Amino acid sequence: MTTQKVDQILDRWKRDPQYAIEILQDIQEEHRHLPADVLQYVADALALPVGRLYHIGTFFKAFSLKPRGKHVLEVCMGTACHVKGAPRVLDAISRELEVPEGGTTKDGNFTLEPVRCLGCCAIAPVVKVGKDLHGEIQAARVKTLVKKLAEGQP
Amino acid sequence: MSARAQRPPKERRATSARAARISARTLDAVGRKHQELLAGYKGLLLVCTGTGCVSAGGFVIRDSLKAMLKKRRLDKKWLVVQTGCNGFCAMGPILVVQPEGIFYEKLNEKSLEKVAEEHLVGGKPVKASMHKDLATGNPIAKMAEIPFFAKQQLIALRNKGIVDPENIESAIAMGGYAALKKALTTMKPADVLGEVMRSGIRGRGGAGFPTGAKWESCIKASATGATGESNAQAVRPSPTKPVLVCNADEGDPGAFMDRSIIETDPHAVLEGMCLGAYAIGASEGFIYIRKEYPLALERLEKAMAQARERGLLGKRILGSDFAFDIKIHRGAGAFVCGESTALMASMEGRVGEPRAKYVHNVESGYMGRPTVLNNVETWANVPVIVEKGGAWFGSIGTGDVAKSPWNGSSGTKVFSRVGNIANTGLVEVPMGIRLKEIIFDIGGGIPGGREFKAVQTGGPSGGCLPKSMLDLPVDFDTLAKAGSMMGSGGMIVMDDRTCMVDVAKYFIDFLKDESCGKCTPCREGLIAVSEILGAITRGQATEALLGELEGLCDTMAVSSLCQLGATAPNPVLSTLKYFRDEYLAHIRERKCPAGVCKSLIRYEITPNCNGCHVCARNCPTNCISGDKKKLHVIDANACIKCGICRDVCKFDAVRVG
Amino acid sequence: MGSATTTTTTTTATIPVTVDGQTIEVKPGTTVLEAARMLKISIPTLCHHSAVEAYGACRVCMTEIEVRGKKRMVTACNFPIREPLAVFAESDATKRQRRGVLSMMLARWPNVPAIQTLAKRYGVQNPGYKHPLRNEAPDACILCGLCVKACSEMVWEDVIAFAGRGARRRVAMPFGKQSERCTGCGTCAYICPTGAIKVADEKNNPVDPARIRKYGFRLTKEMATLDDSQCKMRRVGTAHLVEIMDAYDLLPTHNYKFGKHAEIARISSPVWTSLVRQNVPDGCWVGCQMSCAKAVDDFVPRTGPYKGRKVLVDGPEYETVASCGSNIGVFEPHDIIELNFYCDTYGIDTISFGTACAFAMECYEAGVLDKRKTGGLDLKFGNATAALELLHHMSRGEGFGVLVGQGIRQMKRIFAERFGGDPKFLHDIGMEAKGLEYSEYVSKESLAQQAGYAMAQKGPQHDEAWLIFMDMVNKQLPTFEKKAEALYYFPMWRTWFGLMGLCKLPWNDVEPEDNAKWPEPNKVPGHVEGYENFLSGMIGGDFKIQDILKMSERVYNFQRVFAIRMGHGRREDDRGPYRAMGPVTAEEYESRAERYDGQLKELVKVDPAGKSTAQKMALLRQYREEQYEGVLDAVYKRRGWTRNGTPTPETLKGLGIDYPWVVEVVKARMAEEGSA
Amino acid sequence: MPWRAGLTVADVLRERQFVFPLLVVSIDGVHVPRDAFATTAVPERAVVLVLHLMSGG
Repeated sequence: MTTQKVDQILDRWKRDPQYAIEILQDIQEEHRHLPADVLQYVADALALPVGRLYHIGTFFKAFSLKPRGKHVLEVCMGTACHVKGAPRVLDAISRELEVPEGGTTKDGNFTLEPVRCLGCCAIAPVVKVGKDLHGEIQAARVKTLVKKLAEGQP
Repeated sequence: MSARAQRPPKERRATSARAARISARTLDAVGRKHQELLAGYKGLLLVCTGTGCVSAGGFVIRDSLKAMLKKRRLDKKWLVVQTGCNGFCAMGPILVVQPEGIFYEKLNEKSLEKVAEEHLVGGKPVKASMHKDLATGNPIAKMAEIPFFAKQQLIALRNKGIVDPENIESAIAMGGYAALKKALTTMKPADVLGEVMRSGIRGRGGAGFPTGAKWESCIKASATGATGESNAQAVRPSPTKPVLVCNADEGDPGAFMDRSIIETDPHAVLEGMCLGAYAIGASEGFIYIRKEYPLALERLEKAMAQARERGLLGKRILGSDFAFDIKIHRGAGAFVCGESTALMASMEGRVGEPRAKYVHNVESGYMGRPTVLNNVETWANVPVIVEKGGAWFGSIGTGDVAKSPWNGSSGTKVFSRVGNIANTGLVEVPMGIRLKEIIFDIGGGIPGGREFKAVQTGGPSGGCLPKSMLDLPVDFDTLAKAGSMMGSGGMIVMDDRTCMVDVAKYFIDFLKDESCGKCTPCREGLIAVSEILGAITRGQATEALLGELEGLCDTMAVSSLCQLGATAPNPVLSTLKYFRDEYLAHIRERKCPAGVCKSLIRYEITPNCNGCHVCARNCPTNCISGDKKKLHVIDANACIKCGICRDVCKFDAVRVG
Repeated sequence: MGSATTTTTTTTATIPVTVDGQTIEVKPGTTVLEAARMLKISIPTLCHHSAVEAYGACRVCMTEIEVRGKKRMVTACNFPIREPLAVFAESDATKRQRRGVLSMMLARWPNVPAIQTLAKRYGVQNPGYKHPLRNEAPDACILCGLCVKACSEMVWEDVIAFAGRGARRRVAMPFGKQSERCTGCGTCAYICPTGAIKVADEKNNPVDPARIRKYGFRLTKEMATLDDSQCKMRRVGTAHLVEIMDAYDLLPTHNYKFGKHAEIARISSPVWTSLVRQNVPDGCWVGCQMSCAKAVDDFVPRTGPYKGRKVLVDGPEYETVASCGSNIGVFEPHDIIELNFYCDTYGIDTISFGTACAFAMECYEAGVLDKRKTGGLDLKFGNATAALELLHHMSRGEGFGVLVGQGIRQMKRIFAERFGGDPKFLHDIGMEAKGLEYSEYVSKESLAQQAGYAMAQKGPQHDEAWLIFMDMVNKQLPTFEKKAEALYYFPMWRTWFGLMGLCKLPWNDVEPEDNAKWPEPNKVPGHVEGYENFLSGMIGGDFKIQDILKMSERVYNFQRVFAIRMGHGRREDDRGPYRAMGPVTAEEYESRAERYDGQLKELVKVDPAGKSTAQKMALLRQYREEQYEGVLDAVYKRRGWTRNGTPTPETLKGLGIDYPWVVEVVKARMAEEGSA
Repeated sequence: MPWRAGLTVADVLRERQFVFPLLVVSIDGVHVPRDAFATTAVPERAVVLVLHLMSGG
């Protein structure tokens, strides 16, 4: 990740240490993870100890220190989804993609991420990929969903 | 909204580059102008574009409806208005035709075409797309008559389904910022505080702390700050200048009230905060919003930009010398950041780790400054309280709050009811309404003819209430007495296919992952309780462990540093209290009555099976065998209990025992 | 009830607290734990340490309190007492919660002694469930956070940090890699209650690391907890001394004529505290807790090659504030920092420059110099611009700068030869000995310090002896023998720091809490013990102060023999100018006439009445110079040297350095001086 | 030094301008801890020893 890109992000937040978390979110979005050297660079730029950013990077769910897949397959584990069978959907997808919870497929395309309530409980259980939401997913229909995603049409 | 048949005036785009700033004098005129604009149409087509409906196709319906109108050259007669969440999420995508108030549900391209043709052109409402009464099945034309809406009383959600959240004039037309004008022109800060205190409103975030009392102690703390200078003249925010925070972190799973309020009527929140700032003497405010709410964030930013442009936020609000501006902080995925001090820590660029609240936020909060933190719904109520007066608000709900806010729960509460409930969605009902009315009268009861078993209120910090509690009037104190909590308003309805031990374990595991890990009781307590509940669900526990479980819960409840740990035991204690028999079934008979806990259940095919072989085809481990048209058999050892066979079987031939 | 002292500056009303029935008055903000400990009531803690801010994480200190009639449970370590309350440190509710917390910890860390002892005290049995993260190690990390806070609040380095959350919470170096900012200072290892952090010593493999770190950490804790109420080294460094020296009339002002100045407030320590960076670990090495090397950020010089540009200035130390400030009459902080900056940049010692410039300024004001001779520089006391110009000239080797650049010893010769200055006057006011300019203390009223300065082998630097307080204020060295003993012990002790490459500040710039109870607190025996253990821990053996003094004495005598071989090391080399011993000019005498007249009466036994200032000064001078000779004799005798300051062969033999080529030098000198 | 009622150790130090932080004080041979300077009264005709420890850059 070029430092020029990081500088752009830092300037957007006026290099204010109070927006450290927002800065890291933009970097995560840009680069799908938080590389160690970038964290060090940001720490120096904000005159913060790198240990604090490392703690932020390993604390919040938005961040990951290892690269995530091109598409993050978010399975909502909210209560409504849970009650309507989200755990079975998560297991089914994990079986389809042959990837453990939080893991990334070998081809780097998909990361399976159980996430907090996405707030559209009406169509529980919900799976979200990028901006697209797929509602009322049944464990049985996971195979077709994964095939559709793999072919790239939402 | 009066619909006068008139030739529609040419739709004037807002003045070119920058729309005019609004002053106290011109506010009403702007509202009237927009109303005249709307009145110029034969009617309005209100399309719900809340996240729920959007995920069901709301935007597609909006755009194709506009196309249909243009094709039929009706776009001058009917105005399509995109609104925030209408509340009846289960029925999305939703269209409400005004002024007649006709409610259409579950629209798709085909049914929309029919509505456009028969109703908009032909003038005859389409019965097929109307809402069907659950009991009789007859269509109900008018939205107001649908039970889901009938018993509601809207204050925080007053503009839901009416206002276009991305157009400030639409909000002003519905009375937006009128309360702010009233306050700035006719009331002193103390008057605004007085109204809020008289209203007896208690925090909608969950703990239910009286908002007026919180504001008052913050004003006192700022005045006696180190510099002692009264904060009115402070030009540069001095260290004791108070700060306002809106908590839109809404981490409770199954709760989306705050999201809907922001997506539906962002200006209600902004106006509420301006009023709070005026009362408390703050010039800086923050909104801390979850990263999982992109649409709400987008609409909030648009609303704030428009408010600043029109002089309703930032400097010289409504032309007065009152200045107040708001910045947004984005949450990064941490339930603990719903706790005030953890929220403020992450606003300061640090990890969301709570601190001891022996010195309250109103004295020293964000960056050590006196800080008032309130929930989205609380802020959204403030304009109505100022507009209609605290006494009016106090008259709604339970108890007599005139003497003290602790005597009852005034006003209304927004609940998001999800799970095994027919009418999933958002409702706003007066405090004191019975649980039964929310779930059955408004909620439409349990789908699929199944049996009500329990309802969970207050999110992970709340408890599960059984059937016997259905007559409970719902307010802060009654729920607390019953072992649950009002919480933010999430209500998860569960039917008989839900295992209460599994639900308790679900909440404990949720909190185990979300605990910040700083203090022993919460970090180690949650790990230990999760371990014990796990053993119970695997049928490997002894009754003695139940005693151990209660001891752990007590330590967590009393010794945890923050409310996350302190309230974590509620789901366990309430399920133990009301569903102890289910725990004992798991322990003594190694059985899961609801058929959920995998290691205690077996999947069997019953005689209903007609051999259609669908289950065998979908079984991921191919452990179902049987010839065409013959009774199929599941190999119990190979079966991983994924439940797919039961899902796909159309003849209910798979039994879980 | 204690009487509330209502003076505005001191404490406000105190608050009554009752702990288990005993009542005590405390300052607002005192924690429940502190109040309990004042009453000798023990409350268990695991994540609390006096050197760091209370964290309230382990919850072992849960205690029941009652405020305004309502009982509640709080953590004692960080609950601030702000209104009267009662504490029940041993109530059932308290014990129940502590048992609950300890049982949870015991489940995860069954063999950690710190937890076992507390668990036993509260009768906690092993829990019935198996903790998934059970760690049997006795030195497991119990996530108390003390190491993280120590690295942040004591060392100001913030290297080690928490990572993860919930069950994945752990203490780690960022990215799990050894950070280059960590120098293994061991503070985290030492504050850890379970010994989970090991310090790897592969670099210089000391014989007994634990022995060293025991004392190292004691100093770390003293600095963190006591420095703010003692010398404030962490806040302002050595510059804390400025107003103190002025108060004791010891601050060299206008070339040591006076010891104080009316405008002292403009350059006293609060000014420097506000100018230098705070909370930055600017010690000479990363990990030093004293962190006294302060620096001024973004300083903009107004003269010279860096004019108008932002620079970083290392300093100012006390010596610089005195030499480039009061001694040359400059009381403008900005100019003192600028002189500090350019001395550093040109590689000129700020003391030598300041004292030399002061000499030139006195010569200028006395008429020995004028604008023509100084190449246009109006070198009056207080003219900072002229001083800066002089410094720039010196660095470029131009004009008058070339003269001052050679130091006071050469200036005395040149000003006499070329500018007709009175050699005797110049010698009296030229603050140099052995060619080195005096460092910044006025030694007029301390005979021991006059000798400490003039006899120092490298020239008048106070790092061999700083005896002014003992001699002048405490009156602990009344006799020559006492002075001689001090001038034996302290120079030997302080030379040893140089030999070991150790900093002297940890010896006496912070004082252990119990120092006053030791005999001879001046020697800070608690810290001497620290150095003894440091040496023994590093190279083995069990060294004591006597061995250490012997080491220095051997080197000290070698230095003397070397000086002799170079043609120096004579008695006359160990004398300083009269300005270091008494008032040279009438102006000086009259500024402290009362003191000097008193000395004439009591010490010289002469009645000053009716005598002119010149007569009085002559009498005083004669007395002081005789006294000085007395000290020289006593010190030489104590050191086993001849009257002329030559180490005798017997002394060399006693020290085990009587190598032939050494004795040969000494014998030659003794023959020359014909002394016994 | 002239004695007066209510004279405390702190007063003595202030009047003698003993502002050095590292002081060891004893009254008639009895050690007075530093945090008690302001609250310890000096009896009449007492011998107050103020020992200055060495320190310095």
